[in-house]
Amino acid sequence: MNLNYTDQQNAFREEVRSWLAEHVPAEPLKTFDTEEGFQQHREWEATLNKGRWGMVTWPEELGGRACDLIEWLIFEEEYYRARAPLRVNQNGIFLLGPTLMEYGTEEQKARILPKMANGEEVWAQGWSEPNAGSDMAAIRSTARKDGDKYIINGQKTWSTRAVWADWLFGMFRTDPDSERHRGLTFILVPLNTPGITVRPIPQLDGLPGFAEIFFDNVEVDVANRLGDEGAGWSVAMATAGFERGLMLRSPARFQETARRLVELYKANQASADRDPAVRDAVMRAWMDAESYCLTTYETACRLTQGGKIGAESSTNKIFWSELDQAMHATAMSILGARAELLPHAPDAGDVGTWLDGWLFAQSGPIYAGTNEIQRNIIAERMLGMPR
Amino acid sequence: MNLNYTDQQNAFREEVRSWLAEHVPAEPLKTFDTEEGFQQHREWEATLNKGRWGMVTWPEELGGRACDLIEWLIFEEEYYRARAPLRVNQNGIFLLGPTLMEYGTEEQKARILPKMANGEEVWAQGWSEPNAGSDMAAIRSTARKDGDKYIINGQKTWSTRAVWADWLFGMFRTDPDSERHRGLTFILVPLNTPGITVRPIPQLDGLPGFAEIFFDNVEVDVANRLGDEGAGWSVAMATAGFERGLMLRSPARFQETARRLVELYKANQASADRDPAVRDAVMRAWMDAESYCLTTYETACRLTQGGKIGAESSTNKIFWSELDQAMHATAMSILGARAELLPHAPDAGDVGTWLDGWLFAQSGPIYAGTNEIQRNIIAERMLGMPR
Amino acid sequence: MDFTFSEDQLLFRDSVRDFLVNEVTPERIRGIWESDSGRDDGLWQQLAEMGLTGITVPEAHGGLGMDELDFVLLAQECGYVALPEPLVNTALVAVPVISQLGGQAAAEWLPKIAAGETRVAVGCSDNGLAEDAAQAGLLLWAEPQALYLLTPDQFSARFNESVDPSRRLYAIDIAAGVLPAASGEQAAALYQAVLDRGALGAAAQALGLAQRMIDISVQYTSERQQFGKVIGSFQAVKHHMANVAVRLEYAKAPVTRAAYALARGEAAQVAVSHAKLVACEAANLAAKNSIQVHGAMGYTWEVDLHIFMKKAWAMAGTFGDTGFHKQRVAEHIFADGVALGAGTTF
Amino acid sequence: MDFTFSEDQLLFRDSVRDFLVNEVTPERIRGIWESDSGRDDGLWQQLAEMGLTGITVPEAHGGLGMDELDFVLLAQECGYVALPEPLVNTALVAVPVISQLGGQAAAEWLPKIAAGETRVAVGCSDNGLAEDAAQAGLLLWAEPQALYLLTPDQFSARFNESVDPSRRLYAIDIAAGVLPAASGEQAAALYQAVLDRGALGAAAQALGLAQRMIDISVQYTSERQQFGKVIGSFQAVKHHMANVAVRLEYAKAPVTRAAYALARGEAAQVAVSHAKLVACEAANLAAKNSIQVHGAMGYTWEVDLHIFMKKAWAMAGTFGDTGFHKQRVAEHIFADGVALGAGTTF
Repeated sequence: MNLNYTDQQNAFREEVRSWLAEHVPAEPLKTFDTEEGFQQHREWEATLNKGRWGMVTWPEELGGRACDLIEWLIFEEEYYRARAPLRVNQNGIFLLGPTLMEYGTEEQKARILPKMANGEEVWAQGWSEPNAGSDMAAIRSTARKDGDKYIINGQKTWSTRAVWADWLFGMFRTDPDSERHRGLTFILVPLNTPGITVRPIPQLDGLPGFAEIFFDNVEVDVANRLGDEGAGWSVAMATAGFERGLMLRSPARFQETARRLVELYKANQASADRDPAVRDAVMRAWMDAESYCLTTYETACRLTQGGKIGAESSTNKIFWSELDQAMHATAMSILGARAELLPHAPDAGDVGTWLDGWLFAQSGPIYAGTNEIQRNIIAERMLGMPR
Repeated sequence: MNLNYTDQQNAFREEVRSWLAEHVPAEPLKTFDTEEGFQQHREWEATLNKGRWGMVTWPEELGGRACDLIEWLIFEEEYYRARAPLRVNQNGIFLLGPTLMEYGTEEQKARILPKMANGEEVWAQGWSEPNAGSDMAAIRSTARKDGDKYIINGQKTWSTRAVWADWLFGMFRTDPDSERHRGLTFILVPLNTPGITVRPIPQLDGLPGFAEIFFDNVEVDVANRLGDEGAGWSVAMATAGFERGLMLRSPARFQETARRLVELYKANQASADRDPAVRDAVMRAWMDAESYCLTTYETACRLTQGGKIGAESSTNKIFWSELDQAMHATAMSILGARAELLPHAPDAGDVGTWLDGWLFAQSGPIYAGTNEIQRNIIAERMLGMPR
Repeated sequence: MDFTFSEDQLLFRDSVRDFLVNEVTPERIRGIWESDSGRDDGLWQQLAEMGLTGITVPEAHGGLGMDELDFVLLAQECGYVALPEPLVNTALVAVPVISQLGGQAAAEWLPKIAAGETRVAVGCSDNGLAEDAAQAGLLLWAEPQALYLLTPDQFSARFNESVDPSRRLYAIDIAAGVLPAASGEQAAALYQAVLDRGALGAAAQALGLAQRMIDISVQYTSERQQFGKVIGSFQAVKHHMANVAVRLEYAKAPVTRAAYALARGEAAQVAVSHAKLVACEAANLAAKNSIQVHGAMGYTWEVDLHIFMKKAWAMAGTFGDTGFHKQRVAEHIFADGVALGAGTTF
Repeated sequence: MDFTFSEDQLLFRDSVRDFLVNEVTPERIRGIWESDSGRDDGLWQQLAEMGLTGITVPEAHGGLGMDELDFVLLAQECGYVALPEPLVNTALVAVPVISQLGGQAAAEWLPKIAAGETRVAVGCSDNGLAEDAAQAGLLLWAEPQALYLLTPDQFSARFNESVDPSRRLYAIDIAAGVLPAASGEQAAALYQAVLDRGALGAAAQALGLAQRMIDISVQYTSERQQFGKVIGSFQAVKHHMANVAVRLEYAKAPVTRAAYALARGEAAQVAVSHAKLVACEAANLAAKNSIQVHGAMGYTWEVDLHIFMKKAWAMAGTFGDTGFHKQRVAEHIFADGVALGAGTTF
């Protein structure tokens, strides 16, 4: 065990830090749940890609730096420290990207990954359907094979980024007689294909973070299938594993929130201390963010040495999503009467973006498999309790 | 609405207070989980009964005072304020007593209630069986009718007070072919009957608060049946209703614990405040105890006016048992390194009886139907959620 | 000792509930959100016609002459429908405070309020901003040392957007030369009254909001299927709702008791703070658990949940935030010589 | 950056675990409880034969010369079996402190400890009482300004009963004229070392205790039937256990990190306090949820649960209670100019 960074790791950190200092926009971008903000974030992806900082864990030939997990953690730390923009293409980068590298053909990788990397093609995800939710096995949208085409019909919902995205990846039922998780196929769909209708769904902040997507005899080349026909479930499970796993929520994000929470508390200490629960919650926030960082490093080190991620990774999402909710609830409590004000309200004072964060934090325990489902998984697969 | 006591109620309070001031033993009695303490408590019951304070809600002809619920609450407040002894015969007073009055024959009432009132006969309960627990419908002990006798075989467990008690009430399967909650009969059993073996079960504090009871061809007069043969389930449900409901946990107990917690906090404030969660927990304790008192008075007033206790009474047990646990956990936290010391340890200092209370508080969320079962009941019967 | 509402009070509550549930539907609230004024004059007139705007106005001034205790059940119903109109602040804060001021102010304004001619708004410097200031014919603005009754020409208002689109919040600037209606000790007492009464109104609304979120969630989870089962049949979903029900059940009596103390002119500060803390906590738990059992659906404007959730969040901070009320409780229970424990509640 | 234990460390851990689980059974612990001394000399000899009593004793003094990081995994295993013998205090506190004292003390005592000839006990004035003082051949007693190494003739011990019958606690009176082994600044530093090391030991044991309570509860609920089903199949029961698993999973790395800091001589106070707080919280949650899923059975001496639960409760208060460690965390994170946030952990 050695908890010091190597010289090489320190040098890497310096390189990231100075590039970001030079390139991170001085003005925060608009949210990518608006059209203008979406465009700004797309441009930022191109900037990142030009500096080869878009996908640091990707192989060099794909524009990445072949970073290992520790370097990735360092990159993330610097990225959050620098308050660099959120990644509009996270569906592509963190979910589809790794899946493509495992299941895609060479042709698919060559065609898709570079445009994903430079922000030219932003990806939406098409998992959920009405009345399916977290239950992917209940998917009913169909893809009927007709020569070298699939004819897609049905509906997807809760598709993040889909309002302005270019492509969608999702699962469709190719065997009409199949049930549950059999007979599903993983297909990539250009969102400008005739027959597709995208309807925005306003989320808690009123902006269209999600969309419903309707498919009416949409024709897609068979070449856009990822993995074998009928093997969609196992491809998707790998993707969902990436989603729940290490790659989606780097500790840096929560450590920065904890740091800002400490600052908010100190700036409002006299009024905050009237409620003794606040100080305790701030301390817990820091400790839990620190625990999350330490545990993630431990896992990353184990993985880089060839270890496997086990069932205990299901604890990950519960831990960070509850931490995120608790931190933002504490901030709301500190802000008191001001907590309800939108950031741009003229008398909002020091409320910052805590309200946005609070709204967003509500989704943490829900998406990518509700925390209730995660708890079932922990009990059954990690602890071995009876089904 | 009028939240002032009547002159009559104030006078009643004064009467209780002065009698208790005169009669409550100066030295705390030993715990009734020891033989000596059991005897002391039995004598205290006799003293209470002599003053007609043993069963204040019972009719006057049975040695009570026909108090309504408000007077009962006042009595309890004074009883806890005076730190009078715990009631060793609470199984009889609060559970069997009301059930007898509803289901017993005149002969049964005349034979049983006076001796219950004066402490001559202390009652144990015989609900649970091995592998049944809270699931009374899984009872397997049998009572076979033979002339004017029942021949009882089987085993009961978690029988509170049974180690030194005189009688037991419980349910037995009189129809051997019956299943679940059909074919059960409520029978009263003298514990000195041949064929009965009582085996103490040490509880968390090491003392025998519970016992297992083995029945080997135990002969009991049919006259000891309460209610009809095969109707045990509905009789028991009424008893369990008393247990969960208003009568078992008067607010006074929790308000006194909250008061002692405030005192403990103030006496140790400097060290307690190093953990800001403590002060918050103390405040919550006081507020929740106050909420419990207010809500209980509201319910009591509604009931005395002929209202019915509804499904919302299932919230009662969760509320007080979690409050009790939280208050004692807070006390343990304030006591720090001293918290683990038994009260009689020579250097225990001001630890008082918090540890005993903490151990006892562990049972609150478990007994009389676990809090998980209560939550199911609330969801299904009070909120109408699907089974 | 009688801790029950009268039959009359309960019947009136039922009729107001019926009215509100029928008239103030989520659809109508969405319409109000999209309107320029953010208020619905027709609705205000309907409330006036039922006597609600003047419910606490003395009969001599054209009102029903009822008190805080009569109104507290109705305030819960206002919460249940997330009523955007400032009825609770009117009945619980503005009218009693103007009545206390008495004289010319009472004679002039109370009849207009009772008749629904004037919408009155309440602001309090502890809140920072005043709700409905630009939509009202009269603004009652309370500061620790000055109480103002302001007509629209006497102040300017700057709109501040709340997470709850039902809440129209304004920073106000009082025109030069406008004199307070009360100052000094009288104003200090009225400022406390505004805070306590506003807090009670927020607490009562929080109870209604919590109940509505339970009802919405129970209905949603009783219909919605997942993994081949109605999700309301999952124990985790049931327990989320049961936990809210427990906290809500024990928050009701404290709110009633606080209303009683205010109505009887008894010392009410600790009772109000206790009530607001437990009621807002119940409502916030209701919000948290309701969105969780709604799944992704709860995160959208598609379902009605957020109408109630956002108001619940706002109630926690208005008319004294958690810290303010906890401090008042602490000052009471940690004071030397205070009587706590069994038998000290009433 | 390598946050993993070596193969050797893990293999050693596995072999110690096998030994402890086989030898220190609940039955043996119940036997120890009923013995007069409350300790088991045979067991201490077995530990010595495995090299464990001397694991952190320098090789020159007959030990294995390993460090805190080598031992921290074993301390968790000691918690897993609720080992009554003072192995953790010996290896993590007594031996390193005596080594730091060096000279005659080290030369005299370390070989005896390594050989299992002398059982050493550790006391700290912050705890008030000293565990095992009457069962030990040597008592290390730490006060803020004085550190004592006491032989049985140099102090008297008064027994104080703990809720955990495995813990034999004593108030001690040092005989007149006994001189401290260190005083002044040296003693102050060693006092801090005793607290930090003792706290790390408590934290590591708490992890093991939490894991054991999970294991016991999973097994119990997988066998026990109610309402016609195995109770472990109820979602509420599963979620109780999952909640413990989550907190435990994230308490492990902080404990490792604290051990690393101590082993490397880095500033360890904040790391130790963080580790103790989260580990003891996980263990206390494990106790609470385990007794709940055991139902009435958990409330008795019949099942093994209480052996581990009671020790978990005791761990929370020993070597710095929650307030002590929270205060140290607060002093760190609320200090002016401290570097917090992303990239500040290592």
